[in-house]
Formats: sequence, structure tokens, C-alpha cells
Amino acid sequence: MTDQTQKDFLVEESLRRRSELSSPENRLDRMIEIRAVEGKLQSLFNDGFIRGSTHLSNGQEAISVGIAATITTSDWVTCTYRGHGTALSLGVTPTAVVGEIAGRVIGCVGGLGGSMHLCGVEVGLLPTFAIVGAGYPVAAGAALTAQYQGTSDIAVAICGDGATNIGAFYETLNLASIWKLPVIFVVENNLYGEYSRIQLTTPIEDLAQRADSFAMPGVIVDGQDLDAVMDAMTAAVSRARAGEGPTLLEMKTYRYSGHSRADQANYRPAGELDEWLLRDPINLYAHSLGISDAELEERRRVINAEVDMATEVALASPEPPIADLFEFV
Amino acid sequence: MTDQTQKDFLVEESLRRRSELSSPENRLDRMIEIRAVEGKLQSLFNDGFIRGSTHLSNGQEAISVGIAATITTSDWVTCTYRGHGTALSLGVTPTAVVGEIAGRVIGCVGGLGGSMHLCGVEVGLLPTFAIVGAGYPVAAGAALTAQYQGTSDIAVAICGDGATNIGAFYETLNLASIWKLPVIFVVENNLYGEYSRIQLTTPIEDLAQRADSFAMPGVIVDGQDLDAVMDAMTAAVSRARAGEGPTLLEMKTYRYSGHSRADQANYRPAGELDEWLLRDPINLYAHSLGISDAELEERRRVINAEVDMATEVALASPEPPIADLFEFV
Amino acid sequence: MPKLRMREAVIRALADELESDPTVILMGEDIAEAGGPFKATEGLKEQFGARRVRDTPISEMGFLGAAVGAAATGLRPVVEMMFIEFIGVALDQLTTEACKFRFLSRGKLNVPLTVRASAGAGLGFGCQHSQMLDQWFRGTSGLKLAVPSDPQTAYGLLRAAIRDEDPVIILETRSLYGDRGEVTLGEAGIIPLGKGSILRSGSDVTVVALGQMVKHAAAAIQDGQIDAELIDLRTLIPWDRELVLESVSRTRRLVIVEESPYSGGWGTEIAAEVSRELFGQLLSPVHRITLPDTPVPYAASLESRYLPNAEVIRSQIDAYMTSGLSPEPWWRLEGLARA
Amino acid sequence: MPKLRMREAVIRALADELESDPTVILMGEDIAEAGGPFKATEGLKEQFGARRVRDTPISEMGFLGAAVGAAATGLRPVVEMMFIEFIGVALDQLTTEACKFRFLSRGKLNVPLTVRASAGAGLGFGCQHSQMLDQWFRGTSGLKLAVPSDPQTAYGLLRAAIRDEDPVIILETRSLYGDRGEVTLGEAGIIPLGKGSILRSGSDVTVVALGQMVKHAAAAIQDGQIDAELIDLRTLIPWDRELVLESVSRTRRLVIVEESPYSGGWGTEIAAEVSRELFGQLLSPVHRITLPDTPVPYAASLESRYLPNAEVIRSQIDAYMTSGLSPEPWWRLEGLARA
Ligand SMILES: Cc1ncc(C[n+]2csc(CCOP(=O)(O)OP(=O)(O)O)c2C)c(N)n1
Ligand SMILES: Cc1ncc(C[n+]2csc(CCOP(=O)(O)OP(=O)(O)O)c2C)c(N)n1
Ligand SMILES: [Mg+2]
Ligand SMILES: [Mg+2]
Repeated sequence: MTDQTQKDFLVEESLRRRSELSSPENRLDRMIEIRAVEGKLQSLFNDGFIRGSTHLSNGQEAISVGIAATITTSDWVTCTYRGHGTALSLGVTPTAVVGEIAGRVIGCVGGLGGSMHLCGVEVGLLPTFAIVGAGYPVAAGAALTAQYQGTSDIAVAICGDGATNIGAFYETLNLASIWKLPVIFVVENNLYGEYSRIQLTTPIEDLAQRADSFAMPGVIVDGQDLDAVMDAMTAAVSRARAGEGPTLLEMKTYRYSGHSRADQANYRPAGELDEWLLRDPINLYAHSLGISDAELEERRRVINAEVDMATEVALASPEPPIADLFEFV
Repeated sequence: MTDQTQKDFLVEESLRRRSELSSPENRLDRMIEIRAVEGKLQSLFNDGFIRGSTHLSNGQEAISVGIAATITTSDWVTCTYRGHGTALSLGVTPTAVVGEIAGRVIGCVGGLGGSMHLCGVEVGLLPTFAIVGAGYPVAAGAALTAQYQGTSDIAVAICGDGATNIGAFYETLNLASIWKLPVIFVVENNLYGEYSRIQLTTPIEDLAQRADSFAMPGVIVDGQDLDAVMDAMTAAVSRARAGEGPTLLEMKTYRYSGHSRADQANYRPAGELDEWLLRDPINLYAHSLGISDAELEERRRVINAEVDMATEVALASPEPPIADLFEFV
Repeated sequence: MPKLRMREAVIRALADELESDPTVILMGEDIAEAGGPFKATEGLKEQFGARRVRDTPISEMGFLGAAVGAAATGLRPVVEMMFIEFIGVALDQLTTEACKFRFLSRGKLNVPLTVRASAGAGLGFGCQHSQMLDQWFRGTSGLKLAVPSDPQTAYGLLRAAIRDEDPVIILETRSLYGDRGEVTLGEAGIIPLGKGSILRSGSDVTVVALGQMVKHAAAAIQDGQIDAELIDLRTLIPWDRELVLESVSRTRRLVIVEESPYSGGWGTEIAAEVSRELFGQLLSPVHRITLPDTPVPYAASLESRYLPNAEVIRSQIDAYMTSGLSPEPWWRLEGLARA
Repeated sequence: MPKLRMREAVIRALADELESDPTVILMGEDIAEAGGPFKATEGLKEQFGARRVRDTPISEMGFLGAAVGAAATGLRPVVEMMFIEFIGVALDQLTTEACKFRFLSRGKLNVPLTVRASAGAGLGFGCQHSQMLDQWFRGTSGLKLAVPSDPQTAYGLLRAAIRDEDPVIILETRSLYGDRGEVTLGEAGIIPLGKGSILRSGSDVTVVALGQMVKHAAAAIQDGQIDAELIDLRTLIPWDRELVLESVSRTRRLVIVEESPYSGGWGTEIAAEVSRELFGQLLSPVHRITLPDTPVPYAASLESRYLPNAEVIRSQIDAYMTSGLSPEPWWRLEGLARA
């Protein structure tokens, strides 16, 4: 395959992967896939295969999959540097994600962007944002396009708890409320912004409350429970599509790893991680589907093997040619 | 008098003027003075004597005087381009205010700043801010100095209703709350931001509510009633001095004039101004002090004459020498 | 050809683009109901409706960012920043986000966004409302910046900006809004970005100016005693290298007139490039006439010295031509400042 | 003299100033408990307490602005901007507020504020976390900007910045944090702002560099085959005019090595000024070695070409010396881009 055919194939594959999420089993598999890809990324980093930074979303997979499963490919999503889960859920392939982070031409941005800048225009993923808060107003703008053009499309902005302390968050909520934009603000409250526990930076506990200042519904959601995420999203999506305006969804969740690759997360109280592991989104969902531990293991095995293969394909792809540096300015 | 002696005199005079506010009659007179100075400024502008822009605070005098009367000269205040009332209340003399706006060396910034940039370091007024929202974090910083140095000083940030839609507002409230800074955020809700009625830009009515997102008390105050302003300030000031943290005070008020000098305020519904004039802060306070209409007229006459004289002194002062352009960079 | 004020030319450019392209929308503070603080959007809300001409809350990060998102997904927003200083609270969205979208999507997305801002000194607005601030935008790949000098360029550059596929900033010198001039409307009136214009041909010295300095530079040389070639740069980023180099290769002398500080002013880039490309061919060093390195003062007497006027420009050009050297700026001659 | 990594030199500078002046405080995201994302504040909270070394929420406008207010009223805050790009959401507080306070109080107030930020390319952080962005600060009167090139300059410039009475930004090139070198501590180690340093004397060409380019420029000429004089500029705003002019007046050739784009890069200002002051005395045009006008690419192979390295610098200097002309940059030679 030429690089171009390869790329076209990946786009088609992204769309197909997205459509798969209508099935519960596939949603489970996608969560497993995210976990597998991130495990792979961590070891590639550890082995010095890839450089820069990386921000794992392990523990938060239900949110990514729940969002992707409740919106369409013509809806737009803005997300942060912690975007592996979102990209994979929306449909971007493991090869395109790993390829990007390895700086290969097969990557979803052809190796120009890197770990913090995934993108999947065909499945609605705008280039992910490495500046905290920057994705909020951009999502509102995407929602404005939909509202203006009279389509029923919506936009979703995904950010962390720490990002609710930055000005752009408030300005966007206000604007979205005044203009009744079809946009959903998803706050992944994983209790930490980098190495700081939320209590050290934020004087309230439930961030959903911050919607009140803008006469906007703010909903607290169990982010470890895929069904709860989907229910909350579905309600917010219908509200948005019906022209009733924006919603803020606070997803209570946890990241299992540190903030970025070097971080051992020693600042976490002992036992906290273990407690959250008891409510692992993959296990919870598998059980709710009546899937046995053995079957779950088998699924993990299969998916891990697929991710291994995808990684090989990604790493076999060349680095981008120097002309690419100048072509997309 | 040389310019320098003139200036020293004005500084002393500012301090004296500030101390006057302990008496209710003087507070009344100060409100009358603000109204008089702004009337003078408007006519100087109309006559082409002075240029640039100007933002009158007529109708809002009780807030300015109420703030100045409840804090000390070692407390710090940040204020906006709509700062005549605040500057005069804090003690800056009419000569220094008019002189600044006329671009004269006798002005409180020696004619370098202009209408939007009054300043009175000796009475705690930091250079006023022409960028909406910019004064919020600076006030928090002044409060941090006090907290750090263990003095009982506090800071007050004064902004408009429209300014509660800008990011710096929220970032500052959050920071002030987390750090329990001795700062008071005063929102002069005069129902308009430039030519836009608040409903067109802000989806809630009571801006005090916006304190909730930061676990901060938010209090609605009748901004036309000097006693109410002083009561609310006094409570917030003691809270701040006691180390209990920041407070948001929403002062309900109204500006009688347009946003700036050219604005005829045609966007206001008929009758709205008239209704607010019924609750004019000067009249209300005069009545509460048992001062008759005749006596009030007499006070106005005397003060107008003083302001006329102050204006003459200001206009007799020369423009600043060119060396000043380079001396304070 | 109608005679229009510059602010009216802006209105016409916006109206013509709103008319010809249904994806064009306008946003900004008080631009709709009130017609804009400088009346540069007057009547557009009445003509095109509140759906297309939108008032915003005071949230520069919010609405500039929303414009970025809208532009990336199918609209062509034109944002008004009332004073260019206000982008100091929202620069991220323009330079770090919008200008990176094409790159970060490997060409799949682009951001056809226009930011109009009033800018410049001369009207007594004080030091936070009187700057040009083009330096904030230099060195950002993917960004263009133009500065009209009269009603025609205001019309033509703005239309070109709105049609451009990438982010463009137009700095409208506030003091020119009331100036009148004949304006060619329609397609013929559109002025391509990146192209300067020779306003007067001459053979002894090239004078390059931008924005309101064009008018003052023109006045400075209008008596014809110096045979100067006057170039209105029109677009600063990217500036018209070919035109300037061609002109200076003939005149062998260059004076740049900038509303920009001596240190870090935009003329340094042109001076550097011309000195490099025409090394050994210049009769005199490139000379820059700039603002002093100070905040913009308020008092009329100071502000009028702060901003180069025709008289100062003339005397500087005279000194340049006579001495063959780059004369010192007035503040050095008067011993007021070193830089 | 201890041998320290650059990040350790930063810690020592901060500790020494915290020690010697009780009004010095530090603020930034994750600088206290966690010791800083680059460990450039490690141990300081333990040593000086949480009152003086403060973690902040993610609110650049909020905490930078608070630092401005604190500085104006009696403290000497040192703010860490984790990556210089983040000041894109808070530029207003530095350039439009802090740098105007002295002027707007007619000298009664000043803002002794230091902003430290990590900056620069080379580590695979992608296009929103790899820029220098010094252009955002040029042309702002009252502001200084320095860029250390090694542990000693990191120590010395930072201490000078904290003692300065006005706002100073220090751009710490991230890729140098791990570099080790001997550091003179104490008063003797303080390096005045505004002064460059001749690292190697030479008579055929002056090479001016800044930040991590100093190391690469030094490597490029280390074999001594070219008799180059190497200047580490150290402070970019204001740059050391006297030193550079004196050197170039001897060598009559100048090469500037910049981690800054070709268009709008900081070298334009030096090139303009040198071309003006030494008009007729230069043997060759001033030559700039810069970044291309593109975003910072991620892939290692691209990023390593994006950033000038010793080899490229050497071959450019060779071409410059041989031809007597300013050679074209590689992207023009390879037909990849015009600018
Ligand atoms: C404006 C800005 N400030 C700071 C940073 C550095 N930074 C990157 S991620 C992060 C923490 C964000 O925390 P949160 O919003 O909770 O998201 P999470 O990483 O937990 O998903 C910080 C401070 C940044 N990228 N942008
Ligand atoms: C960041 C910024 N955006 C916009 C402006 C222009 N502007 C000046 S005053 C004003 C209205 C402010 O309204 P409000 O906060 O209600 O204060 P008021 O003028 O009513 O006292 C606006 C939009 C500005 N100065 N700064
Ligand atoms: Mg978090
Ligand atoms: Mg208001």
C-alpha cells in the first residue's frame, strides 16, 4: 500500500470503528483497546522508542467511549492533550494514534503533531489542545456553525477539573448560554490537575455547580459507569439538538497513572488508587453485560494482540518527509 | 507655588479629604462634589477643552463614597476607567482629577495618564485600569502583600457588571478564595456594559450568585443607599481583616449618563432613567440625614463654586514637559 | 466612485462580503445593536439580521475562540476587537490555536478568520488604548496582518482578508476612521494581501510607510523638493519584499516611517532584509523614523510629539539626504533618552 | 565552584534571593509541593515554607496579575510560567498592566516582578510547547528579557532579574535544564541585565547567539579554523548594543544565530542596527541563521532539522566567509519555502 492508500484506508477504518460502538460488546472492547494502547505507549516511552510527553487516560475509558457512542461523526469534539481515549473512541485507529506519537507519517497528523495533538477530522475530532482551556471556546464555535447552518449537529468540549479554574471556561459557558449553543461541556474530574489535588486549587467539590453562574444545567455523573455516562450524554445531546442550549456534565473519575509519563504520582494518598480500581470501568461494564472474568481475559488477550500488530504497522511507517514541515503552514 | 510644592500640597490635601469622610455631612458633600466634577468634565468635553474619552459615574456616587468611608488609606483599591467617583472619594482632589483629564502637570498622573488612568498612591488608589477585568487580579495581589506581611490591610477591586463575563474575574475569585485573601470584589451592576443591557450578555440577574462557584459569600446591596453600602462594606472589611477571606458585593445601581462622552444612551427603555432618578443617592442620603431641599441646594451651590475654582487651578497648570515622557518608563 | 469615510468603507466591505457569502458572520462587543463603538458596523445588523451580526459579552477569549471554532467548521467569521490591546487577554486563541490548525490537521482544516481591531495613537485615549501592537503577531507562521491607510485600502484589504483561507488581522488606525476618499467598490476594489503600492514614483529615496504614517509621509514629501518614491506597504505580514527591494535597488536609499517603537519596531525587519539583499548598493544606511520607546502619553502636547508628523518626517528625510547618514531621532538629539 | 545542572542553578538563584530578601516569593503551577514540572524549584517549599513558595490553580491571568499587584505593593514575586506559550492567556497583565505602572503613577509605583518560563524546541513537545515567543515581548517599553545559555547565566541573570526594580522575563531553554557546568555563586555570580559576554575572541567574524544556540554556535566554531568572536547576548531586551557594535566594528562581519523564525526573528533588530551604525564598514552583509517560518514539528527527524545545529551553523558560516555574501537558508536552497 502507498502511504496515501494506507491513509484512506485508515479514514474508512475510523468511520467503521465508530459505527461499531452501537453494540455494547464493542463498547467494552473499545475500552479494553484504549487500556491496551496506553499500556503499549507507556512501554514504548519507557524503552525510549518515543519521546516528548504523554498523558494517559487509563481509568477514564468509560467517559471517552460513552461520549463517542452517543454522538455522530458530524458532531465536533474538542479534547485535551489527554486525548488517547477520546481519539480511539471516536474511531481513530490504534495505528494512527501510535503512529502519531511515534512521529510517523502514518500517524493521524502525519507525525507533525505528536502526543498532545491528535486529530481525526473524519470522525469529528478537532486537533487536540495542549493549552488548558483552549478547547472550550473552539467547541462553542463549532456549535455556532451548526446552529447557524441549521443542522442538528452539536459540539462536545472535554476538559479536566483543573481546567475549570481558567478564564476561558467561564467565558465560554456564559457565551454558550447566552447564544443557546448546542454544546456539551464535559469535565473529567479525575481529582488532580497535574500533581495538585483538587482541594488545593479549587474551593468547591462539585464542579457541576459552576454551571449555575450561567443558568445552565450542571449534572454530576458517575464517570466509571459507561451506562451512566451514556444516559447523561444522551439527555444533554437531545437538549442540545432540540435547541435548548448547553449542559455541563461533571464526570467523577480517576486517572490510574500519573499526570504524564515521568510522574509516579507519589502525591496521592495511600490506598486511593486501590479504591478506585475497585470501580474500574472495564470491569464494571463487563459485569453489567454478564461477561465472565475468563471471557474478559480472552478479550483482553485478543485485543492486546491486535494492538501489538497495529503498533508494528505504526513503527514500520517512515518519519515524515521534510517537505511536510512547509506544506501545511 | 512651584509645581512640586503644589503637588505636595495636593497629596496632603488628599489625605485630609479622606479623613473627612468620617462625618455623614461630609459624605453627602463628597457625593455632591463628584456630581459637580463630572458635570464640569462633561461640559469641558462638550466645549472641546479636553479630548479622548470620559466615563461618568453619576448615579453611582454612594458606592464610591461608601467604599472610601469604610477602608483606610493603607488599604489598596483597583478601579476602572469609570473612576472619577472612586478617586474623589478616596481623597484625590478635584484639581488633580480635572487636571489629569485636561492633561496638565498638576493632574494626579501629571497628565501622562488621562481620563482612564487616575491614580492616588497616597490614598491607596492604584492606577485605574482601562482593560476590563485587569484590576481584579491586581487587587488580589495587593491583598496578598498585606496577608504576607501580616498587616491588617485589605484590597478592594471595583468593576462593572459586564466585567463579570471576563475570565480574569473568575480566575481571581478562585485564587482569592483558595488563598483566603483579604480582598473585596465590588461589582457596580449599573445594568449596562457599554451599550448592551445586561440581559443581552449575561444569563442571570443577580451577579452575587457568581460567588457560589468559589465558596465565597456573595451579597446583594442597594447601591443607591450610602448606609447600605457602608454596612455591607463594613461586614466584608471585618471579614477580610479577620483573615476569613474575600467577599463579593453586588451593588445594584445605575449610571445616569451614557457609557462614555459621545453616548446618548438611546438604547435605554423610556422611563428607566426617571425611575432611577427617584432613588438618587444624593437625595436619598440628604433626606436620611434630615437635610432640607433648600439646604441641599445651598450645599450644591457652594460645592459647585469650589469645583469651578478647582477647575480653574487645574486648567491654569501647564501641560507636562517632554522630559516627563521619558522619565517614568 | 462614491466618496466615503474610512469607517463607511469598512461597513461597505463587510456588507459586500455578507452579501456575497452566506457563511460570513460578524461578532464583537456592541457591533450589532449599537453599530460599533466607532460606527464601523453601523446598519449591518438592520440589513443582515442579528443571526449574522452578533453582539457578544465582554469575553475576548470566549468570542475570539468561538470564531476560531466556527471558522474551522465552515463559517467565515469577522471579529471586531474594539481596541487591539484587548487581544492581550485572548492572544492564545489566535496565535497558538488558530494559526496551528492547518498544521495540526495536516491540511484538513483551515481557519478563515478575520480579526479587525482599531489601533494607533493620536486621539488622547491613553497608554492602554493607543498602541499598534503589531509585534504581538510577528513571527507567527500562518498569520497575515494588514493596515489600511485610507478608505480604499480599508475596503479592499478587508474584503481580501475575509476571502483569505487563513487568519488575517486588520489593524484599522482609529484616527483615520473619519477620513474621506473615493472608493472603488466591488471586485475591482479588492486589494490583494501581501502587496504594497507605489503612491508616488521617485528616484532619490524610497519611503516606506504604513497606516496613518502614509498620510504624514505623503504630506512630508508633497512639495516635490525631494524626489522620493512613496510606498504604502498595506500588508505588514507578509510585507512586499519584491516591491520594496525593486524600489530601493533603484533609489539606493530607504526611509521607513513607522508607528512602532524604535526598539522592536517592524521596520527593523525591512531594514535587515534590505541591508542584506542590497548590500554594497545602498548610498546611505536604511533610516527608520519611529515612536520613542515609551508608553503612549495622554497630554495633547506630548502625544503630538510622540507620533511622527509630516514636519518631523520631512526634517528627518532632509537630514538623511543631506548627510548621507541615518540621523539620530529627536529624543537622542535632545538628550532625552538613549534608545 | 560547584558543578550544577542548569535547573539546580535556578534553584540556587531562587534560594539565595529568598534567603537574602524576605519580600521575595515564588508562585506557579506545581512549583511548591511537586518541586516544579522541570524540578527547577525542587526543595524550595521545604526550605522556605508554603507561605513563600506557592502553588497556584491553573489561572495564568489570575496569578500573574496577583504577582503584578503584589509587586506594586511591596513584594518581589517570581512567577513560573511552565511553558512560555501559557502567557498567551495572560499577556495583558504583563505588557499592558505591569509595564505601565511606573508611567501611570508618575514614578510612584514600580513592579519588581520576575517571570520565569521554560521555552524552546528540541524535546518533542510539539508546536504548542516548544516556542521561544520573545516577539510577544519586544517593543514593550519597561520590560526586560533575558535568556540563559548555561548554569552560570541561569544563576546570574535570575538573581539580577529578581533584584531589578521592573518586570523581567527569563526564558529558560528547557533543553538546557539538564546541562552541567561550574557556577560561581553569591554576589560574584550575579550577571547584570543588558550585558552580553564575549565567550571567544576572534577577528574575522562576530557570531552573536542566545540561549541554546550559544552552545551550538560554540560547537560550530570550536575547531578554530574560523577566527570567530562568539558573543552570548544573554539579555535580549535590551540587547548589548555597545558590545555587539564594538565587536563587529573590529571583525566587520556578523552572523546571528537565532532560535527565532526568519520572519520577525529577533536578529532583525540587531541586523538593522548594525547595518545602520557600521554602514560602509562591513565586509559582508549581516547574516542570520534562523528557524524556518513554520510551526515546531513533532517528529524527531523534522525537529532536528527545524532547530539549527552545529553542523548547519558551521556550513552557513563557511559559506558566508567564502562567498562574502549572506547564504540562503537551507529551505530556500532546497526549494521548500520562499521566506
Ligand atoms: C494555560 C495552561 N496552563 C498550564 C498548562 C500545563 N498543564 C497541562 S495539563 C495541566 C493540568 C490540567 O489538569 P486537569 O484540567 O484536571 O486535566 P487532567 O490533566 O487531569 O486531565 C496543566 C496545569 C497548560 N497546558 N496550559
Ligand atoms: C478586555 C476589554 N474588553 C473590552 C473593553 C471595552 N470596554 C470598556 S468599558 C466596557 C463596558 C464595561 O461594562 P461594565 O463592566 O458593566 O462597567 P461599566 O462601564 O458599566 O461601569 C467595555 C466593553 C475593554 N476596555 N477591555
Ligand atoms: Mg484533572
Ligand atoms: Mg455596567
